[in-house]
Amino acid sequence: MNIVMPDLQPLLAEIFVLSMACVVLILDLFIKQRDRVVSYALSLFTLFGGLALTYITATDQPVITMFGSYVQDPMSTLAKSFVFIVVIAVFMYSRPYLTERDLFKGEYYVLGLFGVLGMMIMISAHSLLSLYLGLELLSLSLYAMVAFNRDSAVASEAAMKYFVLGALASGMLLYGISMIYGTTGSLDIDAVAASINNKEEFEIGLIFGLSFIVIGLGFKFGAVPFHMWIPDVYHGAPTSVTLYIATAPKIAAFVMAMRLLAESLGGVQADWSGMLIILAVLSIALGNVVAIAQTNLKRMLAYSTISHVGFILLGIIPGTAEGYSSAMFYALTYAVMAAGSFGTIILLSRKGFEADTLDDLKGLNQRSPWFAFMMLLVMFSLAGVPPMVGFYAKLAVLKAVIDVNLVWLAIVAVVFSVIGAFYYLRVIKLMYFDEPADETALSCRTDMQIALSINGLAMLVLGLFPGMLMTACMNAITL
Amino acid sequence: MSFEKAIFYFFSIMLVFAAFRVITVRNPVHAAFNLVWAFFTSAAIWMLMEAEFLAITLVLVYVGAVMVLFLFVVMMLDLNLAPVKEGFAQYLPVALPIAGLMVFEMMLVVLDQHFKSVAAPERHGADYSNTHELGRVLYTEYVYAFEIASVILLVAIIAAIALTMRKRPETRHQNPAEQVKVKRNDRLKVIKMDAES
Amino acid sequence: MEYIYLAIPLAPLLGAIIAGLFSGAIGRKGAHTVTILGVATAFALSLVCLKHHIIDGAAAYNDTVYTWMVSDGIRFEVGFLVDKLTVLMMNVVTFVSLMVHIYTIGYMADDAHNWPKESLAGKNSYQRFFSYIALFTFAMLMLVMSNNFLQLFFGWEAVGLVSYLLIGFWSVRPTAIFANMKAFLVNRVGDFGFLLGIAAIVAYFNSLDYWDVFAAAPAMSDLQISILGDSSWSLMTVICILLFIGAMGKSAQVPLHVWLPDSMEGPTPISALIHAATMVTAGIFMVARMSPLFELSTTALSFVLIIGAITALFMGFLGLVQHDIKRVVAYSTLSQLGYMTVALGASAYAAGIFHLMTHAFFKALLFLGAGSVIIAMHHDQDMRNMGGLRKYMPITWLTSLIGSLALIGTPFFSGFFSKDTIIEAVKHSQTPGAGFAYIAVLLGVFITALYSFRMYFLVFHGKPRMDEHTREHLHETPWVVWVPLVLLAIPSIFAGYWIDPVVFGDYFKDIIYVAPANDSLATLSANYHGAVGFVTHAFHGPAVYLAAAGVFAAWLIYMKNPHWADKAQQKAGFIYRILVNKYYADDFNNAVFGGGTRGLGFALWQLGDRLLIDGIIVNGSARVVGWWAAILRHIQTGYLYHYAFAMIVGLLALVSWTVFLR
Amino acid sequence: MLDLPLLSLLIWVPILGGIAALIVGDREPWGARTIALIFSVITFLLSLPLWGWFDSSTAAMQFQELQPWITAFNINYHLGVDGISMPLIILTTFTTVLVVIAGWEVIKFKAHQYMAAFLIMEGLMIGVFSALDAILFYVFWEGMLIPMFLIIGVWGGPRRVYATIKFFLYTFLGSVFMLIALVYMYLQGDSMAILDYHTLQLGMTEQILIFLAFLLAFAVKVPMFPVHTWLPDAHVEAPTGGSVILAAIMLKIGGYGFLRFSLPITPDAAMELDWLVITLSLIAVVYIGFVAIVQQDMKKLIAYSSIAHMGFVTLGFFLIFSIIQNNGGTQGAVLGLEGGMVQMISHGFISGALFLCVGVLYDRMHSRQIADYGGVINTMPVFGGFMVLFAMANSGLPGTSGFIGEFMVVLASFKADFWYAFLAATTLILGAAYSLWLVKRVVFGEVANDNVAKLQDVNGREFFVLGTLAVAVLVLGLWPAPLLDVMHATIENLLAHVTVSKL
Amino acid sequence: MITLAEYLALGAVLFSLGVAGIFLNRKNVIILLMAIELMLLAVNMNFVAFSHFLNDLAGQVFVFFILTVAAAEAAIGLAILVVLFRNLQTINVEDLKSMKG
Repeated sequence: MNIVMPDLQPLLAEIFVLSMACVVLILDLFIKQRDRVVSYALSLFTLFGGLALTYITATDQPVITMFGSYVQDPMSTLAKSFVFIVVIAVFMYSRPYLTERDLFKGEYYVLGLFGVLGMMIMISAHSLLSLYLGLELLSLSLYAMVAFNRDSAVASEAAMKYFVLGALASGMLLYGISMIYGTTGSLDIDAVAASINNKEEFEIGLIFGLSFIVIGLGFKFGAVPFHMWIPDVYHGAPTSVTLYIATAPKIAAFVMAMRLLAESLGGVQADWSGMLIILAVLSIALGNVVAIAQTNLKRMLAYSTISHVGFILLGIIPGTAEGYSSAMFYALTYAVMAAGSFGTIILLSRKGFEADTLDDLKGLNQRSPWFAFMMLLVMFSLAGVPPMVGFYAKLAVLKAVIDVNLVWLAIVAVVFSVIGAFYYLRVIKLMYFDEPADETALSCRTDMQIALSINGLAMLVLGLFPGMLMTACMNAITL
Repeated sequence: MSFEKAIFYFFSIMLVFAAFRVITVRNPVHAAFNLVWAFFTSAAIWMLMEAEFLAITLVLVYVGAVMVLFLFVVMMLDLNLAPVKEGFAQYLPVALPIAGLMVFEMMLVVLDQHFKSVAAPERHGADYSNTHELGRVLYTEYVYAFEIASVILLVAIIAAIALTMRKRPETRHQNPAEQVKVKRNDRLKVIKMDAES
Repeated sequence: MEYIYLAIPLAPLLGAIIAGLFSGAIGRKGAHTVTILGVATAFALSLVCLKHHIIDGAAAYNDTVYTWMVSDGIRFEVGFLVDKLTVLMMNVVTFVSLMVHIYTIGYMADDAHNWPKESLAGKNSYQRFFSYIALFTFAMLMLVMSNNFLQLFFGWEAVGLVSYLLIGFWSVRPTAIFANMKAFLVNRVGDFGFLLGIAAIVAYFNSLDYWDVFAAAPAMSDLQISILGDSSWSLMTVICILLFIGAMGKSAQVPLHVWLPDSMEGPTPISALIHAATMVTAGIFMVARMSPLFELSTTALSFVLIIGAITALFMGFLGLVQHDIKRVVAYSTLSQLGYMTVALGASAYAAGIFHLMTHAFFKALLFLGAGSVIIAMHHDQDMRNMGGLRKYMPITWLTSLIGSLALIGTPFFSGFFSKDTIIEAVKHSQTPGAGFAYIAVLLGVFITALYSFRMYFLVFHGKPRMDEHTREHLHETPWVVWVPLVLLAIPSIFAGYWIDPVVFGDYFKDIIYVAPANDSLATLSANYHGAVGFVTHAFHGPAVYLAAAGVFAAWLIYMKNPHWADKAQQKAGFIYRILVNKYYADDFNNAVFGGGTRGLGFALWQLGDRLLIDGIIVNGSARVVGWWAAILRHIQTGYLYHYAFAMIVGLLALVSWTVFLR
Repeated sequence: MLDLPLLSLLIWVPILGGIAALIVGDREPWGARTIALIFSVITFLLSLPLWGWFDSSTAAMQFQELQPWITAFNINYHLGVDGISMPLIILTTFTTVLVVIAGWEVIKFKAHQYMAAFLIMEGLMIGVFSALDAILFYVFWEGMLIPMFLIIGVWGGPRRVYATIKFFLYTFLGSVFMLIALVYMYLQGDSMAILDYHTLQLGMTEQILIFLAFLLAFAVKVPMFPVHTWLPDAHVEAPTGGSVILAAIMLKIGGYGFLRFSLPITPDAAMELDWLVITLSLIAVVYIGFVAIVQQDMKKLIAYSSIAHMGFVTLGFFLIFSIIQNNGGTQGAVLGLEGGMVQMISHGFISGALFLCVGVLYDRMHSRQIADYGGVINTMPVFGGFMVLFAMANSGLPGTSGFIGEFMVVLASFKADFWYAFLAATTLILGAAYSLWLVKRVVFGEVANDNVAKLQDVNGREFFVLGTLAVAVLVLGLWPAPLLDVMHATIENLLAHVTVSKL
Repeated sequence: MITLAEYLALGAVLFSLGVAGIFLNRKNVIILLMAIELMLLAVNMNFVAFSHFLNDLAGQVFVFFILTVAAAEAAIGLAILVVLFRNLQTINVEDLKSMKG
């Protein structure tokens, strides 16, 4: 048989990131600590380059290459570009944090870049195999990054928990995949979908596998009851890593869900939407309620993540194009919000002071009105108060849910989001209504200040003009 | 009961038993050895399914590399190897029903009529080489996955190094460059002070 | 003519505004000048109207000044209805008010010492006072000249407002500011009914204009409305009783009379104004004005009649036991108002209005006289410290005597004609309750005479009981004070002879409507032959003799042998206590309404708002959530195997869901 | 009229002003204030043409602006006013000017943020009144909470945190249900335009549910009886300006919502459930009246009286159906609706004025306890005069604006049912009782203590603010016709719409 | 003839054992890692079986990659384990409880 060389053009971005990651890796060995900034700059360059390439190679028609294991479609383009943007912000925020703690090493960025690569692969996976491999690439990088601060006990504990549970989850995912493979006879997403659509009745094995896959997704998202890792990992990991875990991977997870549930297993939507409803309700309820009891800011945000995951799932449940696009909108905007919130923590922290308890926010408005305002925007956005973008995300999701006559679900969601509003308000209360605990001036670099300001204002700007992004998400869903 | 079936059940029982030991023995070293045993048996079972290459790989990669790594770590972190499984019993009442229910449900599914009725394919001819077949697709159809796998291994290496390699502060070594660069003022300092009066 | 009508209320208003807002600039002289000018203008123009309507017999004027608003097809307007009734009221009001204004110059001359030195409120009190009374006049004029219910209500409330301000004028006196709040609230109770009455009218007539309503009323006369379940009421009865409740508030009928005596807390000119000319007469006037409605409901009429009778009699008793000179007069006002109300109830509206007029004159006279005495006594109002003032202040003495005589209804005095007409009217009235009312008013005559002359003797005769210092300074009051007395004395004597046209003539033709059935005045006028004849005829009735007896008894008890009075007190200690405590009405109100309201409010606040809604529902739910949070967080034990276990449970849940439930 | 986007200007000018004030910062104490004053005055002047060019002969929306906003959901930036919203907008701009002046040198701490908050607030509130797209409305409606949350929380009293969070969550909880209702209707009619909702056909159950959702949202804002407890707390803790805006305008938004959403969108449900609203309103009038009497904190007292007065608004709005039932005709319904509207406007003036009065005292004595005062008139005669005037207006004295609304509503309610009128009219007594008792204890009497003796009378700034409001109260009270003429057409059209069943 | 079901049953048992190992084991993290290996083995069993019965190589390829990944995973897991041991001087699962709530 003769092999045709596959069309590599769509993969340009991936190839670029991979090679640049290796470049950074090698270069980093030869540069001294004081000009470590070079590898930082290079990694940023990589990300910008990747972003550019993603757009250059973008096509509005799905392009499948690499023998059907790689696809490039509007969704992948949008998701990837957001991954890039978010990770750029993440790297910028991380820099001062790392430098202050002598963690400013190349590995962080190299692993970060590999993680990005893993996400890219997940995002444009067109076969269960590449999906799995991308997932693992991402997860392995994350495990390593969590344990990255080698001298921190909590970090290593968090890493261990993350690793074990992650492995467990991926084992389940694999079992599910194997079942799917066994019942549909293929790993290619289109083929799977086709064979499911040809079945007149689904053998139990398929649904059985489906439930395992849902678990794998639930873990990646952090949906109750597969959320246990989130608080501990967010809490234990260095804030810069938490920042990374909390943001971009959510986008990847969403796309993974799309590829698995919507594209491959769309035929059995009735079944997985039932499962997701359970997960979503539990997540929204538990996340919002338990967050109230938290005193550690990172843990609080972890629980808030769980509740937001619930909302993203809400968007997927209906199985309609509007639903998917709303969920995508939610995932993208949530990533930005999370970046902003954790960024502020980094902003407040300094050497020997993690600033991860709620009380560290006291009187921020008097120490730095501008960043207090940014945090305010982020918090209200997370709470879903207009005119912040978080509101439109919720709006879109609710609309999708109500559209399929799940009004009760919408009501549950909003009631708990009202309960959730409380702890966001508490943060604002600390920043604005309380006297500052310590008067130390905020020391941070301009690049970070600019990035954080842009990040905060994005809440408002996207909120005032959400139309563009929404349309983009609409177009991204090609079902 | 055919010969093949007998072999299958023989190995299956050994495999299950070994697996059970893995999670129940108190000593990690024993556990590791049981795991090795389990790998061997499953390799044998794979043979039955004409997955020769994978069977070999399983033995080579796992028994040869991974398990050795395990043992290495076990030895390195000289753990106190007498942790009696206290508490194990008291968790069983919870754990067993769960596990039992799980097994039961999975059985319910996999022993479904549909899976029973799948016809076994007829054997390939003697000229058929599983390795050859795999190799062909691996570098063509699955080259993308192959590349990714390589990256994953790379990440694993980086991670392992980044996490475990550490400069020991107490190891002292001389740096000739520094020694050459040394100036007088670095060594001695002339202080002016007015004489006693 | 419109402009004259318009000018009449506006003139005092202008005066009030100037005196009020620019008090500092124009000073005391300017203040009383502008206000008096204003009121004088109003009076002069009222006289013009009087001529225009009575001499020239012009037709009633009914027109809109401006449209307040239009909603739902109902026109809310400000407009004037000027007919003979209005004209009469206008003149009474402006005349008395003018007198009071002039008098006030003297009375308030040294008001400063009623205020603490540092109080800024006391600084322009003189100007402010004039501004208020002028405003009072304006409000009353708006009320009487109104041609629709909206404006009526406006005047109604405005009068209440100004009385509030005036009674509490000495705002540093706790009693005063208690009294004015009480007055306002009690009036509000009346207005509550009044407003409902108006609402009822609007609901069924869809108009606020008097004439529209009167025109449409007969058609509605037998309309029944159901208020409480199936019990159905005649619409007219409901409307009239509701309206009359308003009248009870303003005209201080039992049980809403409690505010009036306390209103004595204000400076005396106010008392004169309130009692004689402006406030209390509003109710009487209103009922008379609404005669076309009241005539349609006998129930309402007898209600009015009985309330009036009770007031007339029982308020009179209270006059007997008062020592404060002003309060005696106050209670006499109450009982006289009772007479007027009785007249209304007996459908003798004309008589009621007529008594209103005469009463306005002699009651103003009495009050100002009392005020004059009070000035002389250096603002000591206790009659027990007076006596023998006759020789010190002759004019005051004489005028007061005239006033008293008029009040008790001595023949040929104004009071006689009006009051005797009422008594006669009641006698002939067929309205249910007329019998009781007749007894009441007859007794009332005796009581009136008794307390009036008790006061007269205690103040002006007998040996002086005041201390030396006061005695030396006793002298007749300045001319600004006594001139009004004289001017008021004149009509107090002669106004009565106007009975001819007003009561028995066709003065109120097509203004006051009386159903033939209960037209008691008609029967009177049948055997009416001129004023003198009326007098002679009166001597066949008991009233005159009762009055005489009253005077004699007063002389006997309080002049001849004063110790009888004390003996009487001990003898009838129980009754005395009841009377002194004013039938315990105030205590009852304070305890039940005052205390009840505060208690209820407090209970609702603490139990309803604080405990139930806030405590249990709002904060309670918050607490519940917090509690759940505290519980649920323990799911996160920190143990890896528990985390794994949770995942497995989740897995099993989903798998079981697929395996069994599907 | 020349063609310029008046409403957009009204919304965005103050918001820009707020941003400007933020930028200026508080280095210069007068900088932010001056900017705030200038912008608020400009906004007020801009709002006058709204009245001037308003065509009161039509019920149609005027000054409309329509721009596509979120095309994905065909949500539009759609503005417009009619006879209901226009007066409220002018009330907003008017009040804001006064608030800015009132806060002039009183606010020392972060004055620029204070002013900015109020300007942004103003813009958002105008947005609420002029939005014709449901989501746009909702955005403004919720957005309002943010500045108010900060105003109470940052410049508030000792228990400000409890009060402001309570305020926020109460309102938030109320409005999310409205959001669901809005989305639901959008999915029915595939349009977010409020005017399309009006004509949207809905079944009875749908209507009931939607109505309840709206009721929750608006009842909290108004506030109506069971969900009113946030108001006293918020008022007591809020700074003077905050209380003024809260009482004068924010409460009106609830009433406005009833007219704009509940009645026209779910007429049948409204007819079905009017008893509920009426009962709650009457409870508000009577129950709250009693509660107000016993308050020891001036602001609390005024807050409760606000609730009672807003009870008249809701009562007036929902009399329609029982009037139709009892009289057959709609004669009187308009009276109720317009009465409610007038009540809203006048309550805006009066309650605002009263809160400003309390503010004047608070700035001097830093106490809101009635017990700490007494005989204020002896040291502050001018202030005393104002206080008495506004108290009288609060107790619905004819000639002041407070009278009209109550009068009209009572007239209308008698048409509906004698007992409605009876209970409503009790406000005559209760209102007088709490207002006058307050005045008696604070203004009149002998000088209570040395602090009172030291009081200075109102300065020019305060005199201007209170004087302006006094004029407004009296003018509206003596000649309400212009206000009513503006709303006639709209109200009648609304009534005609409501009386037609959607089933 | 051995049916697919039997292979799958074997895999299921293995999988259950692996899972049970993870939450049963209270003592030793290393055993956790081994349990994970067991799970993967079970999955591989499934894949091989399916690919055999479907007569499709994809399954075996997947197994190939799973083995690779599992190796990498083991490496990283052990690395983390080492770090953990250095910090806590223990790899007792019960001692990993500094973060909770």
